[in-house]
Parts: sequence; structure tokens; C-alpha cells
Amino acid sequence: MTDYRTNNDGGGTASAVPAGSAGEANSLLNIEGLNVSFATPRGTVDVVKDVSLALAPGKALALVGESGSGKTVTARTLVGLNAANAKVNAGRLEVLGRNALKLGERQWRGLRGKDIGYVLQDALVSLDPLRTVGQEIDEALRAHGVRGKAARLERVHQALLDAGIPDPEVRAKQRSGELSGGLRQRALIAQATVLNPQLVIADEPTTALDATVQAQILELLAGLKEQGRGLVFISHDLAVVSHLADEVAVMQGGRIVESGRAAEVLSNPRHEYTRALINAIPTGAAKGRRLSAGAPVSAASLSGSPGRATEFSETAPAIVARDLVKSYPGPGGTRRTVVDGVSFTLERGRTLGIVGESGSGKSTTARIALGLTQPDAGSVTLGGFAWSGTGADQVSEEQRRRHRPDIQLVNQDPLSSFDPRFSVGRVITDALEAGSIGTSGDRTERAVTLLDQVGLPPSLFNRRPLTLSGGQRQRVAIARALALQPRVLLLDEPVSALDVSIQAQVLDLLADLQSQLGLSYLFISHDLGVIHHVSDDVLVMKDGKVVETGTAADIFTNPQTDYTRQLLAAVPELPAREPAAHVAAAPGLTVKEAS
Amino acid sequence: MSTATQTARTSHTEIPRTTATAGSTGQVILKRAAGSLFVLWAAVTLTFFVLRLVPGDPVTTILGGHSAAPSAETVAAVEAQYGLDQPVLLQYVNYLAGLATGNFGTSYVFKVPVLDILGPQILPTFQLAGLALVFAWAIALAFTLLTVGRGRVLDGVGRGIEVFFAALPPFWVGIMLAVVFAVILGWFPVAGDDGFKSLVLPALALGIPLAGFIAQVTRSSFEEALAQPFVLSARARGLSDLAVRVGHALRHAILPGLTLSAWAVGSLVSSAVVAEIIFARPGLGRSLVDAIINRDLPITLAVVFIIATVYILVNLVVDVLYRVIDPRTNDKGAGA
Amino acid sequence: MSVALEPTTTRTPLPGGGQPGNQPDGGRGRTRTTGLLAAVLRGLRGTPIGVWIAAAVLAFLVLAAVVPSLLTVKDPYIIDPAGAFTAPNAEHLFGTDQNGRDVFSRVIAGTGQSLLLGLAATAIGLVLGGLLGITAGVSGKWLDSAICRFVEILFAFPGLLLALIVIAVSGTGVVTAAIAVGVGTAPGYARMLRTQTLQVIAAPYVETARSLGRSRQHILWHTIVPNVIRPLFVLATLGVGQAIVWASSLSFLGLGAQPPAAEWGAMLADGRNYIQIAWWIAAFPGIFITLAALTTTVVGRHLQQRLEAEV
Amino acid sequence: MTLRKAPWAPTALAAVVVLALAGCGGAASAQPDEADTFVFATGKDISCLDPHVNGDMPQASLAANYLDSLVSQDKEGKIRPWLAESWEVSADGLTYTFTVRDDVYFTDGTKFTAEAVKANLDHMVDPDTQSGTAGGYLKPYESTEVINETTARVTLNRPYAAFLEVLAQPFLGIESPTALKRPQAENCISPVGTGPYKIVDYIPQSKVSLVRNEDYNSAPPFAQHQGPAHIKNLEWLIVPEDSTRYGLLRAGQVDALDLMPSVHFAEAEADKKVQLVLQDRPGNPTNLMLNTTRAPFDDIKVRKAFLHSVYVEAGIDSVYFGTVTKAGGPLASTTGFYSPEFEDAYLPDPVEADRLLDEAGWTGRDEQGYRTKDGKRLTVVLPYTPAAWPTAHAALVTQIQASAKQRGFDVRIENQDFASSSEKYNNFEYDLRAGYWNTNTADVLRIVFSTEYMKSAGFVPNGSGFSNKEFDRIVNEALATDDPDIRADLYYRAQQIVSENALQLPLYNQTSQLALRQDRFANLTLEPSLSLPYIYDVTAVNAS
Repeated sequence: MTDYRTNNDGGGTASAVPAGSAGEANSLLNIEGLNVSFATPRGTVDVVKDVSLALAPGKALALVGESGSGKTVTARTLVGLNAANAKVNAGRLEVLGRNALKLGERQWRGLRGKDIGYVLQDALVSLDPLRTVGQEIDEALRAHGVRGKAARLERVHQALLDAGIPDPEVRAKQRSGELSGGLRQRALIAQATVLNPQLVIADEPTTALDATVQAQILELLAGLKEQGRGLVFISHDLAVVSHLADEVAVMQGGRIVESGRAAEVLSNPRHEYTRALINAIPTGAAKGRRLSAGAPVSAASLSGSPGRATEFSETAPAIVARDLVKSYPGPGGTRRTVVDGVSFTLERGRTLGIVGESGSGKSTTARIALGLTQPDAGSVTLGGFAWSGTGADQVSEEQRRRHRPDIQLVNQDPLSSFDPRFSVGRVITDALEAGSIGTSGDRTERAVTLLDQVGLPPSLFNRRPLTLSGGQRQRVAIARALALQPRVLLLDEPVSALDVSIQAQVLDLLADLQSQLGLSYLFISHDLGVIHHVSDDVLVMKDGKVVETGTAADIFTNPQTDYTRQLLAAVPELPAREPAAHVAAAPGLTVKEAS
Repeated sequence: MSTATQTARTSHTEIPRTTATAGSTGQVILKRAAGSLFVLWAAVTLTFFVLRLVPGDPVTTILGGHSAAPSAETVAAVEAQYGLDQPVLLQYVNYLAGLATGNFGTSYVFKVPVLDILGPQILPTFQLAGLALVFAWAIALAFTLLTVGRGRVLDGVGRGIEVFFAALPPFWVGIMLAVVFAVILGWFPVAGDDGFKSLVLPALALGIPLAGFIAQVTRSSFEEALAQPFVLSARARGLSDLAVRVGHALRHAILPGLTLSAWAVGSLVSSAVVAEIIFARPGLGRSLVDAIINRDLPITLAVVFIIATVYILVNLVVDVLYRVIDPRTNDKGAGA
Repeated sequence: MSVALEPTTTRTPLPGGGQPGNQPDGGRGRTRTTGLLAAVLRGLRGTPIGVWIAAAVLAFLVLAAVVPSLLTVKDPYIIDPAGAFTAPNAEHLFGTDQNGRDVFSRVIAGTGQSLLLGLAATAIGLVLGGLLGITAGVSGKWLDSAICRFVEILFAFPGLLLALIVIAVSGTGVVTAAIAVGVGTAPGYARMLRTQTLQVIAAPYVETARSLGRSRQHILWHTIVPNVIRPLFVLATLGVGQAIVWASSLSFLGLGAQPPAAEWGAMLADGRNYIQIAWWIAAFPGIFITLAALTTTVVGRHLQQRLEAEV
Repeated sequence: MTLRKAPWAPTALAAVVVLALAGCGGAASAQPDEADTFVFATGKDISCLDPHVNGDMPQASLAANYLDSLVSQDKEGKIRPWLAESWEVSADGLTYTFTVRDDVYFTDGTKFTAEAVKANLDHMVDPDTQSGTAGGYLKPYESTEVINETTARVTLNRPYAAFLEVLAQPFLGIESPTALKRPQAENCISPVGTGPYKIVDYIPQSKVSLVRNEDYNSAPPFAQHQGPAHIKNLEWLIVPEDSTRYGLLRAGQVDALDLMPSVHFAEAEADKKVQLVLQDRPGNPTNLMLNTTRAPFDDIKVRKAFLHSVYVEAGIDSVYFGTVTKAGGPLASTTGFYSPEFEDAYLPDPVEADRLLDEAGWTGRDEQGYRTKDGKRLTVVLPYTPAAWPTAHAALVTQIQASAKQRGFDVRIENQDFASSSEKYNNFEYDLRAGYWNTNTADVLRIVFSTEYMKSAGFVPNGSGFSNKEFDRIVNEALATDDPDIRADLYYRAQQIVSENALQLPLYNQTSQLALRQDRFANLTLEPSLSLPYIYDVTAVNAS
């Protein structure tokens, strides 16, 4: 079990304790000088350093930070659920008025679920996929000695209702996999709150949810707060934080670098890290502005290399898609239409953003555009030549193959797109070889140049992609895409898996490359902020259909359809803040990233 | 061993999955039955031709071993009676025709209808294989529940013993068990087939190495399950460690072991021969080995038929169990 | 660890060594180490002690297999009826057998044969299984389901029968035993490799190769096949031990190596009859079979984990 | 004998289990100590229970307990009455007239009559019966004529002096004619005789259950009592694994066993609870036949060299622990007309062996030390079926292989299954072949060495492929007379010819080796014709 221990010399804490909350008799949390370290075969790793927190009932505290900042470990310490090799010590660690340092496993168990509810990130994996949500909720009741099957069932249904799930009798008998993302997340909250705990801890409760669903869940969490419970939640999304939190603690490298009232911290950040974080958020307002502090990369080195022969027209649009239809066989002999009459045009040198929630058909549209999926109807031309079509217009893979270098893909998970046998250098030289670019002798040199172009040092050449950070991997994927000297890049959620500061760097890189190489981008994302930031034109999709299309400015400022309006309304926004002055004050900030 | 690890993974492609056998339940059952019949037929056919074409003379075995000097007429009579003088293809057709009417033929060696010979062997074999499987699972689950994630030492010990078990030759285990627990200690009968007590040692001989295999796959999937967020959720609900292990992780962890077991039962029936020999038990394994050595084709074919049937049935049962344990299997293609 | 640590600070050391600090999106604070020796040392650090021991024993076995003369000077085939059943002593470390042969030198002499048998059987199983599995994986629906059915039939077919048929066709001996065991294990490998192939085909990097403009053939031979085959080495390590155990079962049925071959399985099978008066005859070959299976499995698993950590 | 006393090898086993708990030996019996059930464990599987069919030793062994024979043989080898009270042999040796008992009934109620004699003999020679042994012995049989209910006249087509001896073997036991009329499948699982026990249940490959024939009144002269057997139930277990069989005896799960494993002899001898019952069997001893039909053993010099090359006696001492007796000639010492003169014809003699091989032209040596001739290695192939032989035999063969190597022979032992080796045997595709022939008559020489048995369809008893007109004449002449002196002379010359031609490497005499829990039962004897276990006289030892 986790070793909890009082930190005797933890008096002189440097961290900020939210004013006015420390020492209150009815405070839910009162933590001073918390340190958590993990014993590993390679020595002790300090993960949480000198953290002090406090929380009063009816308030929400947000832990903000990027991967590896220690926020999850901090949160788990509050429910006594750190790994067996964790060592916890603190000057003071009071949870619900009890000294958590002295709690045994049995006592912790009495608290968990009953007095402290813990909500994890992704309900699909955070609820047992083999059991019904009813069983999961019931389990919490049984674990805390609630007797009577009928009584428990009643409470299960009530909990589901309270979490905003209609038809609880039906839903209780379904498994998490059978529920939609929103219902699933509600069920997850229901199982954590069925016993009305005073304290609810939520770890990234809305991450990976579509915007509209996210809005609903935030509302639900806000409701909990209104019921007088304390809420500790973790998020990397400052906009979400601004909506829900009363207090914010910004964590970096295991320490709290800034904390205070949410409105104050977000609108007037004092610490440079906080400022950088806020600045890195892509929004429409920041359009055209660099999100990160890094210097623009230069593509000058590439200008000298011989261009690849191509039939890509210098006059025609980069991509013209007409009336694309794609359906798949569904259960019972039915067919499910995934893409239904989608048309769009990607002009040369511009970015077309496709936005939509999961299941809207945007990825299938991208695959058709890439020539990897054959449409049932419709056609695609790429740089003026026939690229994909049906019937008489059908284009064979053999015909397509020589044009493939013109359009390249960068997707969300670059690692899976690398041959596991390949080193970074090999990934790129292989692409060069595939495009017959350069000679076998100078491909290494070219690969180094390409790495440089995406801001990676040559020292990474022999590394395995697995050992790189997420941002580095995405850069390698971009370098590989560039290796073939494409005209169009298809970017399918390229930054969705990245921390906000890394996302900022990659978005900046993409912007630099576009301006210097004259690339056309087909940019797919569920994140409206990102789409707003990067796109010239926007295509809004829902259920396989195009809902609305227009310039980014039009779509975001003057949406024509209810759906788009709904979508935009669901996006939480940061409160207005002092403009760019603070940003300029943080030059050369490098955000460290652990993946 | 293929450790088929099924981690819940959110798919980013929007291509709906399709199931191989689409159609109504009736159709699925029909297809499945047809497939099973095909496998049975093919296994029998393969055995028939391979054994017929392999060199070796069944007539000698039919007429007794050493100390036999049959007359030419006797040899001819034997060949005629068993149809050995006919073309192989005709023998095959006749065999199939007999099989269709439930006639497995007459044993070359025992001169008795095959089912009379094998009838008394079937139950002991299934008892043995069944108990071996039970032991294997009991040992495997005990190891999994007691040692996985219980600190480096226990984990290492559990892991080590599992690998050690899997590395043991079953007959060697059998001999050691027999010498120690039956001959020296006298806790169990040395051999024979009477009652549960006589079943324990042979079942352990087969079960211990199997336990090693099952424990290995179960351990790795158990470890994986324990690392899943839903386990954390369950613990955050206030569940005890044991409740989490038994109620949540275990259910996920036994799936690969179940697949392995389906395969194991088929091979247990034939590999039971070593336990059957050491513990002097009747059984199909011994029948099979003796029949092959003696080229007693009708018995060999019948044992192959039985084992194939068992294999098919066990797979069916495991399929059903799989669906009970993992109801998601049913949802496949339902657009979940 | 029952809970996934968020900060995965315990990653495997990286070959090549990165320069920290000057990467835009974060080089981790890692000390710079270069050179092969350092790389090896880093690779060895963190290897559990059990794996160390297993590797050492395996190295001993390989040594015994390659240069048995280094370990024993006695002729493993010389009989001495008068000196039969001598208990282990200074002269005969493992005692003598029913024919007065030195058990130690027989065990050592048998190492080569037994390991070779295990290797050969695994190789045969992998090659046969690989041909079937990979072909099924990359083929269209028709051939795929045909091969699957065939493998299904082999599965329904008792492995022992398969082995005995091979023996009936080609007689007994180490080579036949290897073939018999290899053929017997092939269906398992076929299934495994088919799944593996399907996984590789579905992997995004295969699609990437396509979008790079690679031809079907090129993708098959340069991307799919190498990636399917990649884990085979480890699989083979895991299979060798089991093949030796399997083969020893054949010997138990009297269908293994030919006398006077010093093959472990055959020695064990012979010795079992003397277990109560001369335990050492069967005990030592038995220990060595278990050791071989154990060490290859331990080392193989470790390699597998390392490999999986890389994928 | 250099047997080390290491009962239960505690050193090794301590490593396996804590011996502190070991209550050595005193294993609790699985069954209640019932004196009315005798459990016998046999080491070989039984095929058809009717010994007329096939005809392998395990069948005869069981048959001795539920079948009576027409005649019996006493310990001196003399033929005595049994179901036949008396008989007359015609002067030409072609007609045998049997007068049979009038008061014997089969256990199915059928009365034993002369008709039964005819039915049985006809059954044995009927090709449909598929009788390898009984039918083989009855090759000279022509027909049986039933004179009246108690008189049967058997006609042979040539003189066959061994006829009565052969009839005394349990292979040729008399079964109920009613039962014989049933389909073979039925008769194979429930044959019916007049013997002291009757079969009530049979689980193939596992056990045969017999109960006492309460009306038994036809005990043979060699029996020690008359009337029903002493023990009520007889369980006949089939336990092929040596150590298991012996373990069962030790643990008290069985009361007696056959094929007593030689490794446990010393221990069993020391065990006061166990009695060993040993008896050499008559016939052709266990041997390796040298195939004279192909090189290199077509050369008599090479054959003689081989016989001089190997050390059999040392091997027997080490692997059989002296539990079998060395054989040297073509006949086992217990066979009628056995002559001890040939026992030492081929003692190990390296010098002589080398000389003979040099003479035969095998003068070269290859890098492995084997002799060669014209670049060809001196290889002799021995197809071998381990399952068919005791472990010790395999060890002995390995020793022979090793000692022959010293002289330059490359003996290749090729392990294979029975059907594969049978095929090789039938086609003379071997150089050495392991064999023996248990029978109670010196006529075995004719079966094992005469031309007649070289081309027998399906199975070739004459494994050395020896074909010698003089020999054939002698052994057939011996059948035509029942004058013991003439027969003795003829069989002496037959043995001489076999020995001179170096046709076999005799190893040891076939032996019945039984072990009995004498703390529970006594009087386990061997019937004299084939030295098979005879349960009829077994008595329970009073526990008090």
C-alpha cells in the first residue's frame, strides 16, 4: 500500500494556498506541503512536490496542467488510490476533516464512493465494459452496505435520473459500450455520486467528448456544486476550467506555479507558464497569430532541391469533391450511409477545415479524398486530374499511384503510421525512396534537412519513434509527408492528442510550412477553436451531410444553421483577458513535454 | 500462446465493423452445424487416407503378434473380412456409408465393434480431461488472484512457478506424483479407475503443466485488466482489493484462458495417454496410441471422430461461455 | 503497479542518446551516453535477476551443445555393465545408467541434440504455420477461409496422431521427432500468424505505405511480411522449450530418438523404470528438459516484453 | 550381482517432497481386505479374449483360468488326461481317438461332449477365426469325426508327434460350442469354457472380471485340489507400465502380477510380504535372429563373428539383475529334448571375431571405427518396437550394440511401431530381429528354422531365413515318430545344425515372473505347458 507519512519539516511551503480557505473548520480538503514520489527500479521519482490545497463545500477547485504535471497523482492521493510504490508525505493532509496520512486501507474504503466520489476520464474504459451500468452503480451501494435489492434498484434508477439520464430502467440494463458518449459519461458520474458524497473528484471529465456533450456534462458537474458538494477536477482545457472552477491551481512539473480565484488567474495570469498556456489556446480571436513562442521554421533549405515532376495543375483547385456518397452494410442487411452527398472545394494554398462531432462522416470523407476509400458515388479531382470516382470515372489504384505523392496524410496518432521497425531517419528516407526522390546516397542528407525543416535536430535521426514525445512524433510525420513534396496535406485531427502548448507549436509549424511551401490543407478536427484558428474555409458536417459551408469568418461569426449555432454555443470560452501584452512578456518559453 | 488481449480501444475510423456470419440466428446455427460436419468429415477422411497410405501391415496385428504363424487361407480370410483386398477408395466409401448409419466398424485387434471397445473408455477419459481442466483452472486462478500485483516478490514467485509448471513434461509429473503420493505416502491409489481418489493424481499430472499455460495467459490479461481505468473506478467506489480482483479483473482475465482451454480439451483427450499409461487407466488416449501402433484403423478413425466432435462441442461451449462472460461479443455489428 | 502512473518517468533507456534542451517541444533531461558498451549496459540495467539466471543457464546449455568436450571428457556411449547404477559421485557427477554409461556426459552430449531438436521442430512449426497463416492473412476471402478451415481441421485432429503419422511414415529418430513435433505445432502458429498478419495489414503504417505510392507487392514484401515475421524470433524462443517437452513425450511412448542416442527425452523415458533404485538416471535428463524449457521461456518472454515495449 | 540397495531413493525424493510424512510402504489398500477377491495385474494388453483368435501370450494367460484343455502336461512334460480321459494314436500317427469326460458342463450350461471337441478344432483352423497361433499349430489337422458323445476321432494329414503337446496349451483350450456359434464380436468379449472361472465383465484395455465356476469338477492332474476354486472373484487388470504394476502390488491394490520388473526383484525378494514365482518357459529363447538372406549376414563368418563379438551375460547381469537365465542354444533348457551342449558354442571372443571378420573381407575401418568392405560400412539394422519388450530388453540390446561396435559392427536400432516393423519382418528387410517362441515342444525348431515357415503369409516365424533341406527333413522326421530316443537323436542334430549355422544370438530364456502378496494369498502356481499363472489353487492367507 501507498506509504503515507507526515512531512515533519514541511512547514516552509512556497506554494500558494487559496486565500481564506485554509484552516476552515468545515473545509473538505486541507493540504499542506504534499509530496508524492514513486519508487521504481531505477530509483525514486518525485512526481508531486510541495503542493498545498484547500477546498470548501459548494466550491470547485480545478487542477490545471499538462501531461506529467502531477495533477492526476495529486487527485488520486486524495482518495488514497495511488500505486503501491507511491510514497506520500505531507505537512498536513486532511480529507473531509480526517487525517489522511493515518487512514488505513479499510478506512479509505469507507470513504471512497460514500464520502468521496471519483470520476475518471473516459467512461468507455472507466466503467467495466462487461457489466451493465446498473450493476456498476449497484456495486457502490452494496460496497457501502445498502441493503435490500429493491431499495438499491430504486436508488440506481434515481442516480441515473439525477445524472440526467432518461429511461433509467432501460439504461440500467445496458453496458457502457451500448450508451452514447454523453450518457456514458453521465452514468460514470452517477456511479460516483449515488451515495451523495461530499467531495467529488473528476479527472478530465470532459476530455474527448464532443463539444455539445461536453457542455451538458459541465452543466451536470455545476449542478453537483450547487448541491453543496465540493468538486476537485482536473483539466488541461482552460476554457472548461473557467466555466466551472471557483479556484484554480496551475501545476507544472509537480508543483503549483500559480493558484487563486479562477476568474482572477485566467483573466490576469501572473505566472509566465499560465500566460503561455492561455496564449497557446487556438481561437478565432488569435487567428493568424503565433500560438507558441518558438521561432518560425525556415523552408529555405528546401528551395534548392529539385522539384518532383507532377501533373498537379497550377491553376485548378487542389481538391474538388463532388457528391460523395459512401455507405457500409449494417446489421440485418441494412446499409448505413456514412457520407451522404458531400461536396467541397479546397483552393490551392488555402486551408479547408472540416468540423463535426464523432460520427459526422468527416474521417470517411478524408479517406475518400485521400483515395484510400472508394466512394459509392461522386468524384474527386486532385489538382485538376481525376483522382477518385465511380462508374466510368473510376480511377484505378495503379493510375492513382504515381500521383499519390501529391497528397499526403498526417493523422492523430503518428506512431501507428510508422513502420515499427523503422528509425526516425528510416521513416523519412523510406518515403523519399517511395517517391523516387533523390539518390540513395543523398537521401540521408535530405532526411536531415526535412527534420530540420520541422524543427527536429539531426540527433533524432537514429532514434526510434517510440522514444520520442508526442509532439516530436507529429513533427516526424509531417516531415515524412513533406518528403514527397506534396501539394496537399490531409491533416486528420493532427493535434487532438497533444497538450495545448505542444498543439500550439505544431499548429504554428503547419502555418509556417503552408506559407513557405504554398501547401493546401484539408484540416479535420472536432475542435472548433482549432478549426477557427487554422481554416480559411470551413465545412460543417453532421450525420454524413454537409450542414453548412463558408469562410471561417462567416461560419464563426454568422452561422446560418441551427446546428452550427448549437455547436458554437457549446464551446466554452475563456473570459476576456488582457490582450497580447502578457504574451510578449514570455519570450522563449519552452514547455517541457513528457509523453 | 497467443495472448489475445482485447483492450477496449476507441476507433477513430468510422468504418463500421462487419461480422463474418451475418444473418439470423437460425442461419448462423445452420452454418455452424454445416461447418462442424465438414470438419468432422475432413478429419476422418484425412486420417483414413493417411493411415491407409502409410506403410505398415495391419494383417499381422490382426492375427496376433509373436508366436503366430497363420495359414495363407487365414490371411486371405482376414483381408476379405476387413475389406483390405478392395481398392482404398472403395474401402473409404464403405467406411463413410457405415459411419452414416452409426457403424464405426470392427476393431482389427479386438475383433469387436469399435464402440464396444471405446464405449467404456469415453467416460474415464472425459473424467480425466475434465478434472485436469478443473485442476488447471483452480491452480491458475489461485496463482492469479494471489500473486498478481502483490509486490515484486510474490509476483516473481508466481510468475516463476507458472513458467516452471509449463516447462514440465506431463509424464514426468505423473511418475513423480505416483512415486511420491501413491507408492511412498500411500495417500492415493497407485493406479486404476475407481472413484475420485484414483482420478486425482493423473488429473494433476495433466493439469499441472496446463495450469502453467493457463496461468501465464491469465496473468498477463489480469495484469492488463488491473491496469484498466474501470478497476480504478471500482476501487474508488469503495470496493476491496479482493472484490475488485474477483468481481472485475478476473472476468476480463479469463477470456484468453478460455480460448486456450478450448484448444486444450481437444489435445487433452489424446495427450491423456501418458497419464493413462502411468496410472493404468482406461481411456481414449491409450486406445488411440495402441490403435495407431497396431494400425487398427477403425479404432483410430473412431477416436479421431470422437476427439474432433469433442473439440467442436467444446468450442461451441466456450463460444457460449465467451458470450456470457463478454456480452459485447453479441453486439458485434450491431453498430455499438 | 495497479494504477497506471500518469507520468511515465520509468521509460526504457534510449539508444543513440538525445541531446536535451535544444528541442522545441521538449527534450527530456537524460544524460548523454554514447557507444555500444553504454547502450548494452543500459539495456542490461533493469533486467530482472531471474532473467539473468535463466540467461546464464541457457548460455551453459548452448555451450554444452556447441562444445560438449569442454565440459566432459567421458564417452557418453561407452557401456560398462559392471558399473551400472552407480550413484552420483566425484567421478560420475550424475551417476551411471543401466548400461553403466556416465549420465553427466550423456546429458551434456544430449544437449546439442535436444536443443537442435527443439529448434528444428520450432522452425518447422513456424515455417509451416507461417506459410499457412501469412498466406491466409494476406489472401482474399476464399483462400483465407479455405486455409482457416484446413487449420481448423488440423486443430480438431489430435496433435499426437499427427505426430505418430509422421513417425509411421518416416520412422523414428531425432529428425522425425522434430518433424512430428513441428507439424503438430504448426496449426497453432498458423492461427497466431494469421491474426498477426491481419493486425499488421490493419495497421496505419500499411495504409501510409499505400499513400506514399508503394505498390501492392512492395507493401506485401517490404512492410507486411517483415512486420509479421518480426516477433517470430521471440516466438521461436518460447517454442523451443515446449518442443523439447513434446518430443520427450514421444520418447516416452517409445517413438523418440534411436538408441543409443543421448537425447534427453529418451534418457528420461528409459530411466523412469529405474526411478526407485537409481533416481539419477531419469532425474537429470528431466531436470535438463525442464531447465531448457524454463530458461528459453524466461529469456524469450523477456525479449518479447522488450520487443512489445518497442512496438 | 552388483545391485545397490537404494529403496525409494530418499535423497532424490527429499527434493520433491518432505519425507517426514512418509509412511514408507504401508500403503492403505484401496479395497477392503476381502479374501474372496484376487486381483491380478498383467503387463500386456489383451486383444480378443478368445485365445483361438489371434493367439498372443496375454490371451493364453487369461484363458488358463477359464478354459480347460483336452489334455494336460505335467511338470515333467508328460501328457496327461484332462477333458479327454484317454486317447489312442494310430500307428501311422495320423489318427487320434479321444475319449472325453461325460460329466463336464460349460459355464453356459452346454454339456461338454465329443461334439465340442470337433467344434473347437474346426473353429481353430477356420480361416474366418483368424487364428494365428492355434490355427498355426493345427496346420496338419484334417478333420474330426464324432463317434459318439464321448468319443472323437481326429485325423491329421501328416504325422505330428507334437500334436498332444500343442493341445495342452491354453491357446487351444476348449470353448462352449454354443458360445462359438455366436458372432466373433460377441465371443471375443465373453468366451465360455469349462474352467474354474467364468468371465462376467470386460472393459477393454482395462480389466476383465471373472467369478468362480461353482460347479467346477474338471481340475487337471497338475492341480492341487478338486472342485471349485478357493477364491470367489478374480479381477484381471491390464497395467502395461512396469513401475505402476509393481507400485500397485506394493500398495496392496493388486495381489499378484506378471512380468515382474527386474529392477524391483531385489526389493521384492527382501519384502516379506511378497513372494516371487519364477519359471523358465519352454521354446525358443529370447534371441536376435540373424537374417541370412542378405548381406552382411549371408556370410556365415560374419554371423559367427557377430556372435563372438557381443557380451550378453554381463548385460543380463546388469539390466536383468540376474533375474533371467542366459540362453546359448536354440532351445530353452525347459524344453523337451533340450541339449545343454550348445550353451557355450559362441562365447565372447574378440580375437576370433576379428579373425573371422578379416577373413570375410571386412578389413577396412572408417573414421568412426566401424569395419568396412569395398567402402561399405559393416552395418546391421535392427527394427525394434520398444512397446513390445520389457525395458531391460531395450537396455540389453543397447549393450549388444555397444559391444558389437568394439568389433566394428554398426548396429542400428530403429525404433518403430509394431505395424511398421512387421512389414519389414515379412519382407526380410532387416539384419537383426528380436524374437522368441514360447511353446512346450521341441517342434519349435521346425517353426523357427524350417523352410516351411519362411514363406508363411502374414507372419514369418523363420526370421533368419534359414533354408536347409537336411534340417527340414530332420524336424519333419521327428514329428513322424513318438519314439523318444529317435526324437531325441533327431532334435539333437537339429539343434546342432542351428548352432553351427549361427542363425540366432540367443539371449536369455523366456521366464514367467510372477509376484504375489503372500501376506494375503498363497499357492500361486504356474500351469506347466507354458508356465502361465494358475489362479485355481490360490488360497487366502488367514489374517489372524
